[in-house]
Amino acid sequence: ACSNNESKPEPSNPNDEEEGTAESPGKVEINFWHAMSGAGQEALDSIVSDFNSSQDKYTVNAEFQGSYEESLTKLRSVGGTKDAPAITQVFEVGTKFMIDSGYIEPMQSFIDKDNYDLSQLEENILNYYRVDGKLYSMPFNSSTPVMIYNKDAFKEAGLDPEKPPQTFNEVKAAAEKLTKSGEQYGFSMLTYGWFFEQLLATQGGLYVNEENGRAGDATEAVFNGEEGLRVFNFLNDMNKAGTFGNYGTNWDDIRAAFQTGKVAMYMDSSAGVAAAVNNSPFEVGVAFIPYADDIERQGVAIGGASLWMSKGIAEEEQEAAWEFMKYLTTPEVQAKWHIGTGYFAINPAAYDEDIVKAEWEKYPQFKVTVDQLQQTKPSVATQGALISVFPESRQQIVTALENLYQGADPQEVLDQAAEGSNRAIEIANKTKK
Amino acid sequence: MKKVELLNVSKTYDKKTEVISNINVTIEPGEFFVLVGPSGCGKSTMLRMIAGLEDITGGILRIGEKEANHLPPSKRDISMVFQNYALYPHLTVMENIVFGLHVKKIPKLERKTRCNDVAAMLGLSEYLNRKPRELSGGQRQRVALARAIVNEAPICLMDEPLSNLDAKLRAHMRSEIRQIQRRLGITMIYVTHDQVEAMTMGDRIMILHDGKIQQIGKPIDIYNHPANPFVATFIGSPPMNIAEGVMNEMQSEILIADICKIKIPDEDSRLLQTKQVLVGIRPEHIKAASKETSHESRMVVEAINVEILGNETIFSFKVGGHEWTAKWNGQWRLQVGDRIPIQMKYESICLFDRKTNERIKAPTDIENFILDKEVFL
Amino acid sequence: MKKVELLNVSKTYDKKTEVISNINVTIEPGEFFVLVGPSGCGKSTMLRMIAGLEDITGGILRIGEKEANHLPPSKRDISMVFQNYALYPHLTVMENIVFGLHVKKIPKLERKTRCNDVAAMLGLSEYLNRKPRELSGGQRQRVALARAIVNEAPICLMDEPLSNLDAKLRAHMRSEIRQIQRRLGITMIYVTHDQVEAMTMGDRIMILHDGKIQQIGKPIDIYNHPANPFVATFIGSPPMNIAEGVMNEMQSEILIADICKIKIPDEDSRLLQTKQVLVGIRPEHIKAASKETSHESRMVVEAINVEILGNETIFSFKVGGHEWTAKWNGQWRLQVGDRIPIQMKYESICLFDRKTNERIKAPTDIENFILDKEVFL
Amino acid sequence: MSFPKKIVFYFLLLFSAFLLFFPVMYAFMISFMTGGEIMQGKFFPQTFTFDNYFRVFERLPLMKYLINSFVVSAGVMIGQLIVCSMAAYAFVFISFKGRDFIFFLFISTMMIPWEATMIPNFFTIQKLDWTNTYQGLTVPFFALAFGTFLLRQHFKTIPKELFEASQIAGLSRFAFFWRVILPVSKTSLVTLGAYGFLTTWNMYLWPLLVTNNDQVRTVQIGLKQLQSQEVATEWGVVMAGVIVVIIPTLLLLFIGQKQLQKGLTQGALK
Amino acid sequence: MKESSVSLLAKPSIWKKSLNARTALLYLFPSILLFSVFVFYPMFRTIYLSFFLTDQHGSAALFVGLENYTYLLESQAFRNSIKATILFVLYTVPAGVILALFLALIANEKLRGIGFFRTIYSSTMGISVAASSVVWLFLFHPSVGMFNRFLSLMNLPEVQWLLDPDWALLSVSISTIWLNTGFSFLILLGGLQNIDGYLYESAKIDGAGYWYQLRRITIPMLSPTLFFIITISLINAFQSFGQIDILTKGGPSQATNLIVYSIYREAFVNYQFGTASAQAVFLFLCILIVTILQFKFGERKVHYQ
Ligand SMILES: Nc1ncnc2c1ncn2[C@@H]1O[C@H](COP(=O)(O)OP(=O)(O)OP(=O)(O)O)[C@@H](O)[C@H]1O
Ligand SMILES: Nc1ncnc2c1ncn2[C@@H]1O[C@H](COP(=O)(O)OP(=O)(O)OP(=O)(O)O)[C@@H](O)[C@H]1O
Ligand SMILES: [Mg+2]
Ligand SMILES: [Mg+2]
Repeated sequence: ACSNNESKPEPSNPNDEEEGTAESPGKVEINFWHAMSGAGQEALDSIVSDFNSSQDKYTVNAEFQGSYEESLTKLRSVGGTKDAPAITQVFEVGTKFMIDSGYIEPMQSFIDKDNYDLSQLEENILNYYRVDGKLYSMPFNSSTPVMIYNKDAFKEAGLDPEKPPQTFNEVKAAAEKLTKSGEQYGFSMLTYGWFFEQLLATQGGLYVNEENGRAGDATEAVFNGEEGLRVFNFLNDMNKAGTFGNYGTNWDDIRAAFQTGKVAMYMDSSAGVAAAVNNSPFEVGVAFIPYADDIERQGVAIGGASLWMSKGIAEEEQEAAWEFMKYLTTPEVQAKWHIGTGYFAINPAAYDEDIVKAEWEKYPQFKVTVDQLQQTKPSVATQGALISVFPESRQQIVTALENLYQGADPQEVLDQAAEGSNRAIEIANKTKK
Repeated sequence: MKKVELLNVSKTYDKKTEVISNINVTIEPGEFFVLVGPSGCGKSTMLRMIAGLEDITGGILRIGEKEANHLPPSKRDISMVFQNYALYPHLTVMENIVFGLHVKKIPKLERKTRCNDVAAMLGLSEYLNRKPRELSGGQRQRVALARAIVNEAPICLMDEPLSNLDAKLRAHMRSEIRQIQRRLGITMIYVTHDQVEAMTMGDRIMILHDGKIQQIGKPIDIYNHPANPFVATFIGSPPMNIAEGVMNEMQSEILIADICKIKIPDEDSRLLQTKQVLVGIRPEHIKAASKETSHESRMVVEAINVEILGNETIFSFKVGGHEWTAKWNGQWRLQVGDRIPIQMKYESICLFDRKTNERIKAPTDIENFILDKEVFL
Repeated sequence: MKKVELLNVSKTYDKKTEVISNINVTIEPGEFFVLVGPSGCGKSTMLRMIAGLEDITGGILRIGEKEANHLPPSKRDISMVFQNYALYPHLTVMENIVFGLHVKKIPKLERKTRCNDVAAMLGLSEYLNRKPRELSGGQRQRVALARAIVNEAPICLMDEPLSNLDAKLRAHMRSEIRQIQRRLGITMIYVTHDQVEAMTMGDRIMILHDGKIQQIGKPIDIYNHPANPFVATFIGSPPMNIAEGVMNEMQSEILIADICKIKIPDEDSRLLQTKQVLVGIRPEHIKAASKETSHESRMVVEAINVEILGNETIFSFKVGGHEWTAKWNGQWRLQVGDRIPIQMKYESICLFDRKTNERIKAPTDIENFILDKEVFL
Repeated sequence: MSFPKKIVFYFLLLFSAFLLFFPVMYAFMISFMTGGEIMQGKFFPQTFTFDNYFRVFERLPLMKYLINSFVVSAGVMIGQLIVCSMAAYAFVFISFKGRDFIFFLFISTMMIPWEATMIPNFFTIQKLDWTNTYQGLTVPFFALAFGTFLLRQHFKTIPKELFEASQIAGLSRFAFFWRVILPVSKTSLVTLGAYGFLTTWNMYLWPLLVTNNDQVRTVQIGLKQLQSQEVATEWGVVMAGVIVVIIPTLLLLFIGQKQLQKGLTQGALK
Repeated sequence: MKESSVSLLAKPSIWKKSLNARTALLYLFPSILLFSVFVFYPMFRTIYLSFFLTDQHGSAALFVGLENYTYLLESQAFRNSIKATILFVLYTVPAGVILALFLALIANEKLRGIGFFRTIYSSTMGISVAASSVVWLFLFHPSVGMFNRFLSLMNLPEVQWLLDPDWALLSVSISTIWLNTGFSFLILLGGLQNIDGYLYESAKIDGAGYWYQLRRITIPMLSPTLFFIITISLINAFQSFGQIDILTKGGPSQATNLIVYSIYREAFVNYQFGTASAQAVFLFLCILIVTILQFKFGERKVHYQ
């Protein structure tokens, strides 16, 4: 299907040129494909327009391409050609695919060329996108999971709102207390593979073999080992005890449940903290995600997406893209981004910006999310897994969770998920050129 | 067999104009009553009021001895044949025929026998399992008839049931319907706009025009004594010829369209009181002038169209502004443009008052034959 | 004005059965030629072959002097009126009329005058801006006619143009079409299944049955000398009565359906060679028996249906297995069940060979009147 | 109809209308609410503010999307009308060998799931270099089996004498098609047009695939852009978007109701 | 002379025949071209791909013969998809048609203001899948959704509309039925109005009541329209996608993972064109078979005038 990628070397599509005519002729124009909708798009658009007006050499066109999956589908068809956008935003699970795709120019080459100081960026975020010591893409919208809880409910249940539960057992116990039959569940978690990965990582558990896929192409899923089982047991116990509320796969549903007092504790993305605080008619607390009792907390892997630079486009376009990415990492921009969306600032210096300080004043909860990230112990587990068929594997986890909630055996569903992932991995490896 | 009575019945759809006004008529039990009139005169409306498919907006309808204004259709003891048959296209002939019986919860066995009887009577036995669309027009018509008959309702209403058939089948069905009605002795109210049907089928006919009754009576009486020019031209084919006439009191004669004079006999001189008249004469009463014809009553006309029909010849000519036709028996070798001497007898003409449209005089020399008198037995 | 010639023309749709076979006929310039026959006999097919709407699968068609088998319809110098008028529903009357002229790129001014002329001629001037759906059936028919006339094509084809009209309008249109054809002098080929139309309109008529020519000739000749029983019963209304007859050589008489004998005069004794015959007699030739009628040729029948039409009376009775009708002038007060004495004269009957269906004898006492002889001028 | 029967019918009518229109009414109400009100699950907003509408138009070039949607929908509509009517014309008025087979082939395309053909089609569009163009958004939908079927059914009801009459008048095939068939089939064309317009207006995945920027994007993508994945969605704004998006189609439907109904039934019956 | 006529006959007839075909082709050309490029070519490509495993770029990489199909037939997930699809069809088609029929019946009465109701009933035709699904998403919302609020108002237990695998398919079906009502309603209403009023008058004289007329006249007379709408609904139901994508994304527990959605996910998310294509071919065959069966058995009961 990619034979068409070598299509005619015509200049990129006519509309870009049209747009370009509005600008002064010397400007380099690049396209930036993203998947940010809603508030994210708003913040992104304003950053891009700031960049465009901050200098007069480059113009960036931020273009929405649908969900992450949809935009990746499109990228696959133009990747490596002149038609490819200079910058593409790809979700974290697409990392392996992008590295292998041959469409992209690793970030590292520009960093080396430009002597860019990477140390100013958050190490734990960079780790995810760094493979064999090479940074492949520029982190952009990064988030980690956190546990958000209802302080009022805690008080009501006789729990200390300032001391949220930390381990699986503590959460279970708290959930027990917080549950009011028919009105309020103690705990909930979005049925989403990412949270499972995180609960795995914080125990130091691996997702796939070959060092979580970072030492070579993974050949087998290992998430169905003891760490994984602990997570599933944890969820299963609460579900059986009736203290777990299932609100499905939709971010908005689980948030609404929390905000309307149907759930007292739930796992959310750090990017959702602000909205949770804003929209809830009660006091909201934020805590680290729980970990298994007998094990040391390892911390979290990041989620979200990063920006990739295309190969095979004009050099000055790559140049422009690099400039834009550098601009993105400046503390001011990151501060703005952090406030606008709730995603992390990849440049920790941003947290010292005034606007951030003011925001943190308003939402002290933000600090917890940053702390959690910064306290993370770097390891292959917390770096996150690299597999090319991640989306499919996540889907397997979702199904496993859903079946679990319907009363299936934890080990069984976990094994099924592993099996499904294995097949996908196998096919991917078989067909890899 | 029931009587149907309309007392001062009228109908308006839009509460402004009356489509039917002040109809008073009694249809006797067992009578074949034909409602005839031009298109749009209100025939269907009247029939549908009797059936209960339209509200009666004024007057009283009696069926049997009961007032029926507000009875639902199914309680009126009627059956109806619609102009387009209204057969259920998805049911077989048999199912169509017994549809009403089914509704009335008549036992299956009886349904079956009654259906078979009626089908046999109408020659439909072979087609009982066909769908209407597999039948010819005439057969469909008979199914519609069968459906009406099988109900054994004492009153049967038919709305132009033959208008979709070709001439030959029509002639055949005319006599068939008549025979069935006689055999069953039902009261029949039959709507048509075809005067031939009206003439040949009705015991009595009622001529409707613009929602008003023009005349009610036996077909022959209406033919012979039309109440007004409308009836005169509506009944009879080719229609009666009409022209304006003026009475000349001095010479006691009628001047027809300034070209022809007809002497009025003394005994009829009272007719001379009306000056402005309409003169009518039926085409078959316009005869060829013979040597014996007196000069005055003779007239020479120019044929503008000739139709030789094998057993009769029809030609037309102008009288005043009107096109008149004459019908002669036999084959006449006439050509368009031929000048033809004709004669009109005073006895054959019909006179109407031009103002009131009332008849002043009917033709008197009707060729009215009684078998016993004419024919040797 | 052009001649149309068919040489051995035949047509098959499915390459197996011939719908039309071996038609040979020459239609003269300016002639009004009527094609008549029962439904499905191939009339439309033949007309459509002449128009070029169907392929001719055998034989040659000449229009004027040219062979026209493969000319496209628009090159044949014809105009055509379709059974259902085929008016363009989205165009006004005027646009419909000039549609063909428009295609032929005739200048606008001329289009307009020609349209107005034709519209005036057909009484359509008031309706020029209406759409066809706003017209009555008769008016639509005239628009179709106008559309054909305005082209001034020398040949005009019409396929049952009147079959959708009611009786009155039909009679009127019959004479109108005839008059227009005469005035314009065009060659007209006219298809109908109505024998009255055929009789009254055609200069010559051709009777078609099962795709074969039954007879071609002047209407009156065909009426008087039908070539076979089919023609005899098809032309004339009510149709000729037919029954099986047997010749009795000994007594030189014909025995009709075992109930009636008719003496054959000596001069016609040669007819006795055929034994099995069909006897036909037209309803109007069945007369009431009078005192003078000889006993043998008298017959008493029982009326099974009576229709009094005002100026004539039609009654039917059984002869052998056949239902016969008789038509008498005037109003006869007959009742169903009356026993009526009738007579049939040898001169009125028509004989056909039962095997070959050929005519052996035509009626001789046709009521054939010539104006000059009968009428005093 | 008797009075009690009337009451029953009106009750049924009102009740059904309420149920059926409830979702739309609900969306309408939400579009005037603030985030808090929505989360409390109210039905009537406290005050009718147009904030959400302002925000929708502020956030997205919604006018541009609407215009694009209009151009694309109208384009598909016109394209379908031309292509389908020509095909239907050939199926009805020209007899040729293999006609039924080709017709069957056309009909069979109704059964092919669009999702199954989307990716190869996307590549085709790319090869043609039609991404980000109106033709890429419209041309693939010009041929429509349903439309051909609908028009064919209607053309079949046109008396063939019209065709013959025009042949005698000397009209060419195309002139007959253009000057007689199309004007005569107005209701069916309106129906098909409305159908094509509405379905195109409602497309999402395809316009997303073949466009990369706002230049020719349609309004349904805008709707998607209002919802976010990880970050909280502002429902009031989304519903305002929904209302803005459905209003033009609803208007079109209300105006063309009668015609549509007439045309659709003609197609439905053999 | 005969010879000449024969030769004259033979030559042009061939010429004329080919002329017809050529003209027809001219008119059909746009359709044929577009169908070939945008339907048949991709369809064949789909069939072709269904015999391969595809690489991460979606091109055929490894010929596996029928393996994709055998895998599918053995796969629990796909069997589940088939089940879900069949259930979905069973939920939506009969209920949707009956609802539309009911609406058409009550909207066919001659009452004042009926035009208003007709407009309302047909309105869902003008609402896009994307827009309406968003609204339904909100209606089904487990905590703030109208449905659950209504249930708790009535003191009934709340329902996890889209989260409970037992309910999810039903919920999606409800919104689908709503979505399709407008179109079905319009067509059925048209069908009803085409029934000759005389039939009802005749039945009235026979004394048939409302229900009897409905059963013995209306439904049989409406059968061609019903047949049409059932066929279209079936095809549509098999191809429903947008509402699934927005409402449930195939979950929970694959309960709403209809074949079309499964195709989409295989192709767009997992980039397994091979299996996606195999599923597409399978779906095509399903629709084809159902349609043929429908024509074969359904049409017998249909009465055409
Ligand atoms: N439902 C109706 N609403 C309003 N006017 C009507 C209605 N039905 C009939 N009319 C009008 O009432 C008059 C009489 O109509 P009716 O159908 O009784 O005529 P008719 O004598 O049966 O004619 P035809 O021979 O053409 O059937 C006509 O002028 C007609 O326009
Ligand atoms: N297109 C056709 N294909 C096959 N057979 C046909 C076709 N058209 C007509 N026929 C057959 O040819 C025969 C003659 O048909 P035609 O239409 O010429 O009859 P007709 O004399 O015009 O009858 P009518 O008076 O009913 O119009 C009929 O048996 C008919 O079934
Ligand atoms: Mg009437
Ligand atoms: Mg014919």
